[in-house]
Amino acid sequence: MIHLQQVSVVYPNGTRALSNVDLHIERGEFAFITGASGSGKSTLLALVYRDIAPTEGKVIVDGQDIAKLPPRRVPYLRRKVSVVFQDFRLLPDKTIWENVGFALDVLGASRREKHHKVPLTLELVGLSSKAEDYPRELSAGEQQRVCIARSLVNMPPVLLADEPTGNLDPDMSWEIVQLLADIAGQGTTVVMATHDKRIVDRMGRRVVQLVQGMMVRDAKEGGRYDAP
Amino acid sequence: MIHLQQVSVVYPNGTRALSNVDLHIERGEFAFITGASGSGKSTLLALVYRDIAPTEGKVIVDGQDIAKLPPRRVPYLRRKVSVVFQDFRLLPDKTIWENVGFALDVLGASRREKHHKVPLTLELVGLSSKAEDYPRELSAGEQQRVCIARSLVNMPPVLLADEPTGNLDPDMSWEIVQLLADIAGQGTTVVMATHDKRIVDRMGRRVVQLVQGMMVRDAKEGGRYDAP
Amino acid sequence: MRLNTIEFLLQQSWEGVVRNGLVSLAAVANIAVALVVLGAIVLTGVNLQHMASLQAEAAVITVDLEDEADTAEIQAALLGRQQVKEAKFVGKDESLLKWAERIGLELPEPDPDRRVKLITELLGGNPLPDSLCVKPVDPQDIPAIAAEAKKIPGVAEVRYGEQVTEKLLTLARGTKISGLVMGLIMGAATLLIIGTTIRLTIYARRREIRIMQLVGATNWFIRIPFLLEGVFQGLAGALIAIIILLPAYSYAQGYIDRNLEFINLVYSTEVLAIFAFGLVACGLVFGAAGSALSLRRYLRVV
Amino acid sequence: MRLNTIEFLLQQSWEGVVRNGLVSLAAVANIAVALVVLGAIVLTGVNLQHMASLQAEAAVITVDLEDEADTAEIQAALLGRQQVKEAKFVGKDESLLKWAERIGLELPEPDPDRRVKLITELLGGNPLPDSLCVKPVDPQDIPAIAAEAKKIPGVAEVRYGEQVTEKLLTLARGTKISGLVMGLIMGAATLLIIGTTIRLTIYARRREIRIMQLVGATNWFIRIPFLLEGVFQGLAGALIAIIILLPAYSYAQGYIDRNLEFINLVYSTEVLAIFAFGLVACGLVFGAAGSALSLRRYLRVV
Ligand SMILES: Nc1ncnc2c1ncn2[C@@H]1O[C@H](COP(=O)(O)OP(=O)(O)OP(=O)(O)O)[C@@H](O)[C@H]1O
Ligand SMILES: Nc1ncnc2c1ncn2[C@@H]1O[C@H](COP(=O)(O)OP(=O)(O)OP(=O)(O)O)[C@@H](O)[C@H]1O
Ligand SMILES: [Mg+2]
Ligand SMILES: [Mg+2]
Repeated sequence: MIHLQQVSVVYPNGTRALSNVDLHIERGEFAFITGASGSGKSTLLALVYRDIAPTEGKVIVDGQDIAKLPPRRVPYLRRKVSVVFQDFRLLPDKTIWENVGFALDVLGASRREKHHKVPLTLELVGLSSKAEDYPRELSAGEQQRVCIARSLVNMPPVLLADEPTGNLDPDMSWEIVQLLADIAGQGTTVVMATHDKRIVDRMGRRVVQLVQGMMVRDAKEGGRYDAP
Repeated sequence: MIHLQQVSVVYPNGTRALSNVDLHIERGEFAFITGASGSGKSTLLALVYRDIAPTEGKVIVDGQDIAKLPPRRVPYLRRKVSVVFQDFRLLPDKTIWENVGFALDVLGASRREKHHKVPLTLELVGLSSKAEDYPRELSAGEQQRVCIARSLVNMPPVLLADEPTGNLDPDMSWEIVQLLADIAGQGTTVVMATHDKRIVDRMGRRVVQLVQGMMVRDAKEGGRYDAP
Repeated sequence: MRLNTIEFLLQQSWEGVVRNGLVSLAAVANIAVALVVLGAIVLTGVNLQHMASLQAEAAVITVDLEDEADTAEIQAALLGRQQVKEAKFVGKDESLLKWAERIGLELPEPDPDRRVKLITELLGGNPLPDSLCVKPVDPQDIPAIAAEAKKIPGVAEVRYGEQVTEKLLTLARGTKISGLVMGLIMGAATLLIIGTTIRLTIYARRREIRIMQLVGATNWFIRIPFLLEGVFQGLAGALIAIIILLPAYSYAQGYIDRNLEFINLVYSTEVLAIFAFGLVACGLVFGAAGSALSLRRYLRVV
Repeated sequence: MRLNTIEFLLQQSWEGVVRNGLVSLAAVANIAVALVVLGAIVLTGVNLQHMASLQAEAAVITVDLEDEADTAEIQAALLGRQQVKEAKFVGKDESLLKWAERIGLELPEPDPDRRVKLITELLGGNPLPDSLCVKPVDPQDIPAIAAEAKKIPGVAEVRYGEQVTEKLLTLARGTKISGLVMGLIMGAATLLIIGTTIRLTIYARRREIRIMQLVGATNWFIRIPFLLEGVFQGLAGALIAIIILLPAYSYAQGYIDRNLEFINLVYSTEVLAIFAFGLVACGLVFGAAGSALSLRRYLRVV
């Protein structure tokens, strides 16, 4: 589903964020990306939803080389690839309900479809009572869960989660990760960047580790946060 | 240093974020605030730097009842109370260097003082190489450390840290918490809201736990994340 | 586009106007002021032009004939030119009568023929020549016609109040040109102001636009609410401009009519309807074009 | 305030102008356009006023005397009124000569006295009366003086070209009033536009302002860069307006001087200097006031 071939990223200011990364993630797989702060996890995910283009190498998502994707095709890629952003990125002038619904609006979903799916998804992340509030009226952890709900609601083939539990307590974090694992079980490809050692160790799934933009480890099954 | 007496907070939209909280933190103390997502940790800290006023009760900081502080005195309170924000809040049009220096600018610090203190503090959080970059060019964890540097640079009597390690890897998190503990040892009062069970347990300091806005536990010494 | 999408976009635009009251106010005020100024310039220009042409239309060329000239031939020669609309013969006696009237000579004689006789006696003869009163098709051509007329044999002198006519023509031309220039400058300034204002509103909402892009909204999906918002604002600005200009103009027209009859303002329902329609059209174009141009720049980077 | 702080704030303001090029452009363009329009209105008003008063100044009242009237006494009576500046005696012969000249009566006689005699013979007597040519201190008083003069014994008739004089006075008054009204409206609109534009720039930077407040910056510390930015922008707008208006006016003045001598534009370095100074002052006030008003609203909540 996601194939990075010899990918390097150098930002305009000269920072080398990724170096020669080769990564292949199959449909329905669940993979963790770990690495210290600034090691390139968010950059790697940004390549997949085409927020940045690789300086070198190929990025192939769902069989398509997206480095060469013309700008007007990018929105259609992004409808297949949902993202839980590290900094949430909710629309401040829309309620929680509308924020989650927006992911359906861009698909041209009907009012009925929205009224069916949005409450269901809010229920999943435990925010039914906050549906009519605005993002600024929520705690950080609640905002993070809204972002998770938005990325789930349109049942995307690919789900990227960038530190989705950074503002959640351990119990809630575990629930959310279970949720993501469930979705992966239903055929969605899930890639999650995280610092949460406990979760990674407990899940025992594939772990890709980055150090200063280089892929230093790819533990396929029963992966642990620290190299053994 | 910080005294909350029977404090309740009800937000304009009717959400009851804190109920009858009584909390007393002495000068130079280091305390953790724990609790599930939405339990009122950020609200409690916001009372201390007067971002919100209590609906009921008294908030006394450095001997001053700040619920009655006139608006034009608020900036002077905030110079005594530095905050590491959960969402960083860096000035987007200023470089990292300028962002950290800004905490000194508001005090009317001299150019020389800034040129002495800013690099030193950036060194402390491991960001010397990013001094001339803008916030948008940094990873989330790097931005979080800039916010930590900004709160340290003016050596405040009170330091509030709201989930300061949410975007940091375990090693970096531990370093930062050590740093905060050092500062507490030098007489600064440090209050840190966190979800990081490992850090809380390893530090064994005072732990205040909130559940739905109520203070359910205040473990003075050798506190653990979960109630025993 | 699906019906759901259209419904959603319309709702978005309307919410944009309501939620961003401040921003909308700025844009609407800008457009209204610009259109008031533009409209005032147009009205002033139209009226000056109208007055100048009224005056110029009354302008004639007087061609004095020699005593033994062949009137019919000269008349034919003049009418042969395309620029000449009319060349009426005015006898010397008729001219004399008019002259006497103009200077206020009071004679107790009502019969024209006998009046002529009396004046002729009084002055010891009629000093005036026969003449042709020539009207041009376009007042602009007066000097050219006069120059040509002078060359025709049998023409003694050609007069046409050079001073006044030429001044009026210059004034009319000047008004047309400067009105056009002012109008163009103001139009450009309006577009600039509206463009920057809308760009500013987009700048103020840059984070939201980026978020929408990241969630998979196409540029058109993001653009349309802004465009419609611009159109709404343009419309509102135009309506305000009309509400200010039309009553003000009608008041000015009444005031001038009562106090300064020699000034003659254009005031027909038809003209004012066209004018109001023009304002609305300008507002729409300005609003839409301003948004469109600003959006282009801001949405280029996906 | 400490020197460090002042240095920092000045630097901030300048950076604000440079970094927010777009925002600044909008504000500067707004101010420039508003000042150009305002300036054009003021210039037009001043000139119309000037022309009207020039014309009105030439206005005189002709007081016709009865044959046996005591000229000196009537003259004294008129000059006794404060509104009267001059009352010159004009004999009936002088009037006759002027009349003959006006109607273009051609006489082969150069000597004035003998010309008078000839005309008198021609007309069978001089029908004109002796008269006084009265000049008012203020043309506005003409109707009042005329009414008073009529009551003096020995005065046969009072004439003052009611039509033209009153029209000119009305025009002058109308210009003054409508110029003032237009100026006020434009001034208010300008303040509104600048205010909303600056409010928009502050709105666009609301997060930054909030962050500064959270880090302990006083409201003045935050305000001053915005205020100075407004002042810079006002200054820039005024300079642009001057660069557009003065050459345009000078060109128009030259053009009109060459082509339409009967129009007389005000054109002295002194007046233009005052005008330019006024524009700069307006720009400064607009920029500073616009920022100040907008900041008040946005910084109220700490
Ligand atoms: N500005 C606001 N207006 C209304 N309700 C608010 C506002 N801010 C927070 N709340 C609500 O108050 C409660 C406490 O929020 P707070 O931000 O203090 O939680 P928290 O403990 O910091 O959570 P987290 O760990 O997710 O950051 C939550 O239910 C939240 O939805
Ligand atoms: N827009 C950008 N321009 C320039 N440099 C950037 C940009 N974004 C990130 N970087 C740099 O690239 C490197 C990798 O950043 P990235 O955001 O991918 O790290 P990360 O692994 O997500 O870190 P974190 O755990 O802190 O979120 C960092 O050194 C960062 O400073
Ligand atoms: Mg990251
Ligand atoms: Mg919080």
